[in-house]
Amino acid sequence: MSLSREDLAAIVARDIREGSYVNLGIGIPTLVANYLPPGDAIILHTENGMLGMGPSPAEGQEDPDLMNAGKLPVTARPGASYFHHADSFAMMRGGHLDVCVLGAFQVSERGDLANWHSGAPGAIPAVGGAMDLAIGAKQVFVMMDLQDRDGRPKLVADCSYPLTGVACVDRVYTDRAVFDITLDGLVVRETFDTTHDELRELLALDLIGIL
Amino acid sequence: MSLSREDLAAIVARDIREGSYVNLGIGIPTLVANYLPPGDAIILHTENGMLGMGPSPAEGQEDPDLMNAGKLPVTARPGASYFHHADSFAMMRGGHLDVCVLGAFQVSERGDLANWHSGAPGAIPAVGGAMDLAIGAKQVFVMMDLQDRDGRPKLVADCSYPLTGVACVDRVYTDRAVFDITLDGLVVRETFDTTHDELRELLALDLIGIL
Amino acid sequence: MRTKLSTGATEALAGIPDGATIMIGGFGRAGQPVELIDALIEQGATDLTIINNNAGNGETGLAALLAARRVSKIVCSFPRQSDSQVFNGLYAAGLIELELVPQGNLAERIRAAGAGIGGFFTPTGFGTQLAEGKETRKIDGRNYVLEYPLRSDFALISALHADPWGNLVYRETARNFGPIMAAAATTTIAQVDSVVELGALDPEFVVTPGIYVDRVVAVGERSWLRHGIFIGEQA
Amino acid sequence: MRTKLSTGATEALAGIPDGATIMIGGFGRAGQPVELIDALIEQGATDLTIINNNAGNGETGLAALLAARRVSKIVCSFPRQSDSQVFNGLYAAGLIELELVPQGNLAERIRAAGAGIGGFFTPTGFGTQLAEGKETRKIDGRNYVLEYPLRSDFALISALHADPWGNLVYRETARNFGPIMAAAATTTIAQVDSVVELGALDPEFVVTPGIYVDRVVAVGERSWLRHGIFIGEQA
Repeated sequence: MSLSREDLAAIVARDIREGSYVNLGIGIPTLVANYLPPGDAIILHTENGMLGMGPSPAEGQEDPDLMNAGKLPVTARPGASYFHHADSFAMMRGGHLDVCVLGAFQVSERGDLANWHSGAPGAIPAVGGAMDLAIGAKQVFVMMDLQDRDGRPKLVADCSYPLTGVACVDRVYTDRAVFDITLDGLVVRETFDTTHDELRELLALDLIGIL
Repeated sequence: MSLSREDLAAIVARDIREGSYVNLGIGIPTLVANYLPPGDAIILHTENGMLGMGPSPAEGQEDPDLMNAGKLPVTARPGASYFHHADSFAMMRGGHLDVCVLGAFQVSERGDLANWHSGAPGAIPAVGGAMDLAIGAKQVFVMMDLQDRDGRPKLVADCSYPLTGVACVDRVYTDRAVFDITLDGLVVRETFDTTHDELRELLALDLIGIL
Repeated sequence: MRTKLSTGATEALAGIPDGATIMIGGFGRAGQPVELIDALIEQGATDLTIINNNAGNGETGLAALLAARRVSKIVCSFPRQSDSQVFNGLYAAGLIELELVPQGNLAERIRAAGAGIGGFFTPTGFGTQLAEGKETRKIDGRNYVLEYPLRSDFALISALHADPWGNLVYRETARNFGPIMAAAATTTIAQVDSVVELGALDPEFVVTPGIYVDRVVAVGERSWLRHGIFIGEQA
Repeated sequence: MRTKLSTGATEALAGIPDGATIMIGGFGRAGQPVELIDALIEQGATDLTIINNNAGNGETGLAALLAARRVSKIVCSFPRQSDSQVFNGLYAAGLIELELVPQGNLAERIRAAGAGIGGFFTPTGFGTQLAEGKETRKIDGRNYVLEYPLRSDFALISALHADPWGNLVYRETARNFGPIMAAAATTTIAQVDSVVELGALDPEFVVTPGIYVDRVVAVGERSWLRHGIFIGEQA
């Protein structure tokens, strides 16, 4: 009834145009890399200072100086470039990346994003590049389950978790449907074995969409 | 009775410590290069994007891509580096250069500098890097005649020319004397065939100095 | 990657409209994209705002664009030079608007545009005519002026080599404004002496990552390198 | 040029007092100047403020400095990781102060310190907890937060090669914070795998000009390259 994360990653990958510069956030968004077209149609950015990131190295070929933002070993494609952290985040903040794909705790119907902090008392906060990714790319895609483990919707009227960025998300890919966040409201872009009525009931949000 | 520009340039060069990073402004300050110690004891910066600038090339060896801020052909020493304009001016503005030597129309007793604009009506203004040089280096030295062509002092209570920078000059080398601009006032550091009384009469400024 | 390589300067300049704001690289003649400027003159766009360190030298390149009366405003740090006669004449006749910016503020404003910075406090120019009317602030005992980013629709720059992704390396002090203008323009067009194969540029040594470059045109060894030497003039 | 080469890490660290603010390069372990940190532990300075992207990994390097109770405050973007047990314990016990900064603001604040910028408006963090109490402004329709430069007394960084003037080149993503920290510290100490002859580094490819580097110590091939692989953990 709902999409697997792998299938969802393939759908996100399908929506990224050839020639795009893309940052795939830590965690689930990393799966998207497996479904991008082969070759160099898409160029991957990693915020720790590289464009043209390639796939994981073969076992035993890991280079401790060559890692992604998740601190996992990666490789460099021909045509890659390295730069320092201020240049890398200038690239993000300056709106040069075409697409950034992020995970989320919650997204609000206005595109507010919460993905960095549970807000739990005693939790050690850690933000990393999340706030920069949220505000930087031309298009910010979120990949998440539509509901949390307790069945509560994660696409909400207002985020209850601490915000990562305000009105920054353009599109939300979930296991049940894909939503565009527009000035006119939440647009249902496509659904996966789920009706609009089911979505309306689940989310209790105004939805716009081709029926 | 007063010092030649060449002799003054030698005195400025004498006061620059080994290991210093130095920017020599356009015009008269360029003469200082001729009196710096041989070898690489002093490293020259040019604001159009280079550290480790060397002397002029031999005739016929000029390279149109390798020039100084005055757009004259130069050379690169071993150990040189190139960088873009934002990085070059960050280096200046960030206070990394030890010494900058500039020419001036006027310097005030508080260290205000006027060297970019005659203020004449109809004159086309052109500032270049003057304002960045004025505020950037750890020590800003000015080289100028103590009097203009009409005999008026150029070290003054208040500049009448448009300012390049406020309270930015540390030391003024002139053909008659060298002055330190300090929080306590104008200190006469050394004189050239000129007495303190003559300086006081000429400048009509309070002077502090070892008699 | 879709190719960024254009077959010629004319194709590379496609779509520049009247009224566009265009950054042009170069410090004097070094790094000036002469072949692109020549093509821009031929292309015919007018009422342009040009951002460059200078306002043209001699009668060629940027000076020729000015002489063709295509430029209504220039933003620069050092217009007046011994060979800036074209600009001088237009300015004296009230035929061109000038925004004079200290060179470091010009560079940092361009950098800020590419870096997504909304404004910054700079010590340069505080207390001078060029800060009149601008917001100032004392921070940690030092006086600063608030300056804003400087963006453009197009950037025309010159580099030594490009690869097919648009990665660029420069030559000596001809680097100057190229890297920051590439990042500050909506569309960046780079002329290069030659295009090398993908992978031929060491990723450690790429100066302008291809993400900042939209179109590349190889022009052969630049005319400055062929015809070369010029007379010095201050900054 | 007076030599910047130190005979060893201990000599290179001379003069670091109690209470100093120290930037330490590295993103996780890549670019972390492990030999300098080990020497700092031995040197004994305490009550330090450390600026780093993280708050130590495992039990070595920065984590060992924390474990030795030499650090009273850390400024970083991502303290909590699967192997940040040393920091976690100190933080839970109230034994270390934390200033959390979004990674891009951290980088830009460090860059601003080196570049003489008094403050800048950044969109990152607007409307979040990490901007609470900070000045904000809407510029051209976008919301920004005012952030200030982040300076330090010392920077300890790691690079691949240095020449005797202190020019540095880095290796791959180990470049990360090295270049901007070098410019933001009063005294910058770089460990390198090896020192090359003056002139051996191509001036086109120098990443950190020697003006930003005060002391250089060759440590041989870094232990990360010798002992290598580590487990990934997010940013």
